[in-house]
Amino acid sequence: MELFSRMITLTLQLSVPLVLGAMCGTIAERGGIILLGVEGLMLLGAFTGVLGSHLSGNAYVGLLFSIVGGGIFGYLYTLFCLKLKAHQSVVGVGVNMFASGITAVLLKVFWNREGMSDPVASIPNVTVPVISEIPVIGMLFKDQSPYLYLMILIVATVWVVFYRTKVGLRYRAIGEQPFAVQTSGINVNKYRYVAMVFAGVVAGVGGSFLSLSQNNLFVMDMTAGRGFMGLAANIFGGWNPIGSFLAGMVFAVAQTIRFYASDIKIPIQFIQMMPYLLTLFILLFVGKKAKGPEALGKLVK
Amino acid sequence: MSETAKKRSKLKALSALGDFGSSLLSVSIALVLGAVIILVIGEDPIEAYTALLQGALGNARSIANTFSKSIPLAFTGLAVAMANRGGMLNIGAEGQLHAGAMASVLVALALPGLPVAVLLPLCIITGVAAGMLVGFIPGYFKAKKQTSEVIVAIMLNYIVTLFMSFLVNGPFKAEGSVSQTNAISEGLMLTKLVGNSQLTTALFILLAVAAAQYIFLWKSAAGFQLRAVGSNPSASVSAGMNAKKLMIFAMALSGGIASLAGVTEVMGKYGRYIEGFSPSFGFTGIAVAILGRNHPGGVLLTSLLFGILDTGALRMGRVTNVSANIIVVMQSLVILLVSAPEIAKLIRRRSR
Amino acid sequence: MPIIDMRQITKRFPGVVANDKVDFQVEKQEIHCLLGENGSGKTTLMNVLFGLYHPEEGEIYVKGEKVRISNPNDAYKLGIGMVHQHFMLVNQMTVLENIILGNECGSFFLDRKESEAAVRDLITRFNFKLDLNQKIADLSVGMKQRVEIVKTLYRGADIIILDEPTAVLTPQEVADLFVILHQLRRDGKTIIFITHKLNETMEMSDSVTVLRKGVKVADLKTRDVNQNDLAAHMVGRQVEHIVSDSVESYGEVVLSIKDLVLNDKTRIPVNLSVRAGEILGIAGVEGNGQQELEELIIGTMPVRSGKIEINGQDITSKPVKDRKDLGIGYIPADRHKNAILSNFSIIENYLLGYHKDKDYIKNGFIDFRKLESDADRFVTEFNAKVADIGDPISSLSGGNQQKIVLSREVSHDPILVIAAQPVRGLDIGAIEFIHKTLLRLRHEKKAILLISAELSEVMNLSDRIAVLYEGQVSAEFPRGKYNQEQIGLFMAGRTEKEVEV
Amino acid sequence: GCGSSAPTTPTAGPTTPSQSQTAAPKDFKAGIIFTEAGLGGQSFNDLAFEGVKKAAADLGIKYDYVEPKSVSDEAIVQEDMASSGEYDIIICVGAEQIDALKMVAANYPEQKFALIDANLELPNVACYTSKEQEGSFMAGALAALIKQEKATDKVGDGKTVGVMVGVNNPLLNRFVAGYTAGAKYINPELEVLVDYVGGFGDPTTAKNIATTFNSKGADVIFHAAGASGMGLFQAAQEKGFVAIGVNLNQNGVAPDNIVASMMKRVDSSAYNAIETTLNGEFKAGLKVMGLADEGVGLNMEGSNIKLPESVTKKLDEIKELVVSGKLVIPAAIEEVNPFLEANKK
Ligand SMILES: Nc1ncnc2c1ncn2[C@@H]1O[C@H](COP(=O)(O)OP(=O)(O)OP(=O)(O)O)[C@@H](O)[C@H]1O
Ligand SMILES: Nc1ncnc2c1ncn2[C@@H]1O[C@H](COP(=O)(O)OP(=O)(O)OP(=O)(O)O)[C@@H](O)[C@H]1O
Ligand SMILES: [Mg+2]
Ligand SMILES: [Mg+2]
Repeated sequence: MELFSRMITLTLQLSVPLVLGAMCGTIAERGGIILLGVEGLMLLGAFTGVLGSHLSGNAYVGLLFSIVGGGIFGYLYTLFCLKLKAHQSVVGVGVNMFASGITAVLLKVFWNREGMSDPVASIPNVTVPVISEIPVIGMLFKDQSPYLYLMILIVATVWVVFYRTKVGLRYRAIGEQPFAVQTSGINVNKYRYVAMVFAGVVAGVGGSFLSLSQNNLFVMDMTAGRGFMGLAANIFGGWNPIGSFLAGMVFAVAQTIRFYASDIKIPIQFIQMMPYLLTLFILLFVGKKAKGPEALGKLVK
Repeated sequence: MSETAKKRSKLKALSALGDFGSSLLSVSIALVLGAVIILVIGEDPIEAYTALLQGALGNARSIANTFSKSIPLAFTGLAVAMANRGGMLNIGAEGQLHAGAMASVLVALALPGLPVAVLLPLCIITGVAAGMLVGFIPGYFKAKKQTSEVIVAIMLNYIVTLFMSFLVNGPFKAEGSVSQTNAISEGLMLTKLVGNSQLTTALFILLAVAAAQYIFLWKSAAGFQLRAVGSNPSASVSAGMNAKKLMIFAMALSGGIASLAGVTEVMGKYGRYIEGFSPSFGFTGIAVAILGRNHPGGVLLTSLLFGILDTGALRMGRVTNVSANIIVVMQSLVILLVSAPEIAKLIRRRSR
Repeated sequence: MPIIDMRQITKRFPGVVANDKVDFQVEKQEIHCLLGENGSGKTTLMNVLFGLYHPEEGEIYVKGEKVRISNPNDAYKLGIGMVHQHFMLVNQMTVLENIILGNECGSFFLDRKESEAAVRDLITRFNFKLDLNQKIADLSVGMKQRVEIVKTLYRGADIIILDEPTAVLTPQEVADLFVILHQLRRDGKTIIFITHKLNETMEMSDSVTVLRKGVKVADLKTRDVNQNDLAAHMVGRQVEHIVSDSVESYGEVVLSIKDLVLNDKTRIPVNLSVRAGEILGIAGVEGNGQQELEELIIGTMPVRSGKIEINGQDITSKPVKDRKDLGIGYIPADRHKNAILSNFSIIENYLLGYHKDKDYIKNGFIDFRKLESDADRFVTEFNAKVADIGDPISSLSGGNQQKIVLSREVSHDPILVIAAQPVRGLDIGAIEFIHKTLLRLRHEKKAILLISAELSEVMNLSDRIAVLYEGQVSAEFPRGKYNQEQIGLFMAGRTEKEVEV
Repeated sequence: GCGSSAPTTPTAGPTTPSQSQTAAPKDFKAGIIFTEAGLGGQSFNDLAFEGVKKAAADLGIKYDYVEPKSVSDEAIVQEDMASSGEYDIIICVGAEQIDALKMVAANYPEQKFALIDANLELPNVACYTSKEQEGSFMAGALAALIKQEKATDKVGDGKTVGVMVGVNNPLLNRFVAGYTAGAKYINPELEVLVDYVGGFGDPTTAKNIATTFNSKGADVIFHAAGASGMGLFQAAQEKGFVAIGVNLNQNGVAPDNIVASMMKRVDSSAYNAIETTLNGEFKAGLKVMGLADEGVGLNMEGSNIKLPESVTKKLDEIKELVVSGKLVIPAAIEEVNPFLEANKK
């Protein structure tokens, strides 16, 4: 039971960056923008978060920085995709590379250090008093990162906005048939910009979870592929907020198993492979249609 | 008839030239932005760029090295372009090139007795076969299960590199503290073209593959089918093509070409498989392919540009305090700006 | 005072003057046809009115006031709505969602109930039969068009522009549409109707404006003219009316379909055969198995039950290419989706379907010399307006694209030609040409399966007619046995017995 | 500043006669080529760089450095530096440079090279390697002793300790082998958990490994995972267990939880290479930096965990055994069990 509860806790922690990465992809791609740059956006978020915490001495200001920074980078990303009509997949590759390089350069500028920042104030885990004592569900409220709740809030918000609001309806339509939406008199690009700013914010939060909640510093390339996994989770989840959430959870469970399986006497590489193998097997046996939004990558005037 | 054909090719050449011009403009902007960053960190951009050019093109050896550095990127670029033409995004070139590299080295190590004339082609063929196998999988999933080839390939990248890590730290580990296989015999390695440089006959393999790819895509029946399926699968099926087979074929072919990036690196430069020898050739290949307009000629040019930046960066890093990371930033700016054709237009409009 | 008054509109595209000083007036509460051949500038003019294009010259007055329409929103504010030639609908969403898109009820949250009530109000008022919760992807073309019309009404349009609305409709659907349009006019709406079909213009319009090559050539009251006048204005010459002559002898059976199931639900078997030198017309409202028939014969859909033979050879489980190699020429109903590689050159499009033939492929490589000379010849023979056969086929108008497809499919000496909706969306000239070609092929003793939703086309060209209804043949008869009304009844599912009584 | 303050403190190796540098020629220039992994994350590249920087400060020499992007770049840079003739010494870091250096050093017999962390027998190459296993053995012994002696209330009764390294490679497995051997040498019943982070820049995974280890009962955990190790320290602070740092004195990062750091004095190797060349005492051949030479070893300075004398005394005894050669520490995981068999008490 004790072990089980620890595994749950670990799974929840592992899920945060994956789910947020996936949500970032879902938000962008449902509006028709191909987002291979989740990894880079998250890394930039991780950096701006630490920078904010460093400059202010307050970790929550750091979080705010990652939110604002994420939004700005999301905007710039869209500027390339829409205004400058860059090939969207290439923008992704470029942004990932840019993020990796620029954060390293700035480490030198702000901390005069190579490869990692100084430790900064971080956001502590929380335990909700009474509720955490309840058996089973209590685990969800015991020693958890506040980001977990932020993540759930984001998933819920995206779902509500997508499926319960006017802008959500329009936005989903944009991803399928932007010309139809445009002839309804809606400024398609404006919606895309706004959505991408939010996608950037979500990526930023996902990044600062790594640097401010899980850790208390920035390390070069510290996202370590989580953005790509998030992107995969988004596709796996069918470009849908709930699907992305569940897919992120599945990946997180696979990773949890990886941590607990490390004493099994098989070469570590095979254990590290497990999350990826598991995903492949699920795809093979469950089968998942690769049908994304119809207008993915399509621009309007 | 031949008159119109001539006119046609002239027009094509002109528009290609225009494309090239805009790309150059974008590269210049990236360099200007890079110069600003260099200034900000308190270095002299002119000195830095001089070093960059000298390092990349200063003498025969550096030119040779520049070519040699562009070769793996050209291979992955060609690979991604091949898949793109077939309507597939091959994000798995990284895994494919690792598989190819390992396979060729293992064959070389397993059959040391064979004469080079037999063994070398055998190594290359095995490497290509391994790459094709890894490329085949996402193609197969896509054709049979309609799973996104992107997600399968991302997973495969991790799986393949981890598996190679297992091989190189387990059964095929060499003595010493580096994760690498034993060295293959020196005679087996690709011949150097310019002394003391890293340029080998891999260049000829590349040129042959690029030419073959061009001829295949635009002159052969199979290439036509591949492009047709990539551009309009349902029309292709109605015309009697086997779209699924062609999708798998495109990915396998792409994997085979990507593997050559790995094969020529290990057979040409290292003489063994070294863990982590590829600095993301596979991912950069996506940019190379698209910036090269999925055309072999464009891919070769783009990869050469990347080769210049990569090689020049080494000297720039040495003689100035411009760190490797700033070079990464500059390269990413080149990718971003070259991918955005509108930038050139915007600037021309402004300057008018 | 005209409700719409466009004066001296000029709109240029690189190399073309799409509208050249066009004057265009529409009176309130009339149905006004905008007539013209392909490329004559009809869509361009209406896009100007709807705010999608901005003219280089000219003024627009709406309800007497000079206006500037810079985007569709402006147009809607003036009460102008437009149904585009290519539907602007989101396939993955429901009818309701598509209608309200951009004008939803609710402040921030979507008030589905209220939106639904508003739309329901509208559709009952105009008597539209629409299931609001169906997905667009599951609707027939006619239904989709209805959704488009409701969309404009929902936005408060009282001037509704329809761009070639009948091009893709079945006769029944066309009739239904006309009922709706008349009803709308009665309700005070003004309708602008773009078409190049003369009979429709005659049947339902009050006045007509004719464009030719970007210039307005006539403003007419419908009651004062006849079809021939209109055709002459439109094309600038008199137009032939093509009707098949009768043939005494047919050859052997070329295509034979035995107990083939088209509809997996009803599972009623279909038997058909086409002889050499014969045109078998398949009439019927679209969606009654035409698509399946087409695909089952060509092989892009697997046969579940039944048998298909060509010249006595069983092809039921042969792959597409093997079937085509037996000599099938195939003109699919959806040419963009199934017959064309749009960003490929015209030359390369001639290779599509012949990508393994010895004529063009030598040792696995394309014989461009042969291909280009054939392409050149076909383009000339079929009178396609092509600047350079190396240009992408997408640079051609639809009519010329169809000529390329047709020439490709019939020039390799096929024994059977399947022509599905071969003239859909084309103008008079092109239709003339394609119909003549089909008749020529018949004289050359080809077997022809003509699938068309255009009843007049089937009646004019076919030697025998089979009517499809819900995946089965509701009647099969020689040409001339029944008149248009009777065939209409078969299309609605009546049997021959019922109709003869 | 914690980890960062450390690099400024290391006194360059024991071989520093500080008088000889007064007449340093102004134009003495060193070139340093790092591994493809580059700077950052307190790796041996960073350590070597510290040595060079210190030499520049102490001896007034100039230096250029290059971070190659791939292994094949290393050969290009070596060749480029050697052919320029500008450098009095070219320092190559990492065993992955051996293949390239074999060629380049042979082609430029006049050029002096230093190779750090690997051995190459050429007349113009001075090589420096470290016995990481010896230092790690001390770390393992320390872990076992802390538990045995209950040296701090941060450890419990369990019989588990842990070690994580960046990736699974022969070099890092020396740390694993040494640590495991050290812990079991003291207490054969201890279970040593081992895991590989999968990279040197992923503190998050390292932290998850640490908490997982801790949930399995491990309460002294050692790392050799570069910047990933920061995740271990974070976990140690949150969960309240004991960690051991690596390479340089990391104790200041979390003084309440880091009991010691296993020092690896690559900096003094680099310093030594420059200094000897400057003094005209360049000597080709291999210098192995083990416990005996203070090339590796434990550093407890700056930790708030005060070890009882019982522990420190025992550590000194063990160190003596290793230095004297009585204990030969295994450098590979396969050799650990034979070692333990042979040294059963
Ligand atoms: N966006 C555009 N860019 C360039 N040329 C255009 C564009 N749209 C139309 N044209 C040109 O303008 C002319 C008029 O085209 P338009 O689409 O208005 O004709 P139409 O009468 O609607 O024809 P159709 O019956 O084919 O719909 C044509 O010659 C066409 O080539
Ligand atoms: N964006 C564009 N740029 C250039 N030319 C265009 C553009 N859009 C349409 N055209 C031209 O407009 C003409 C008509 O195009 P459209 O798509 O309306 O044809 P269509 O209605 O399908 O053809 P048809 O009426 O002949 O059946 C074509 O000649 C095409 O070249
Ligand atoms: Mg048209
Ligand atoms: Mg039109």
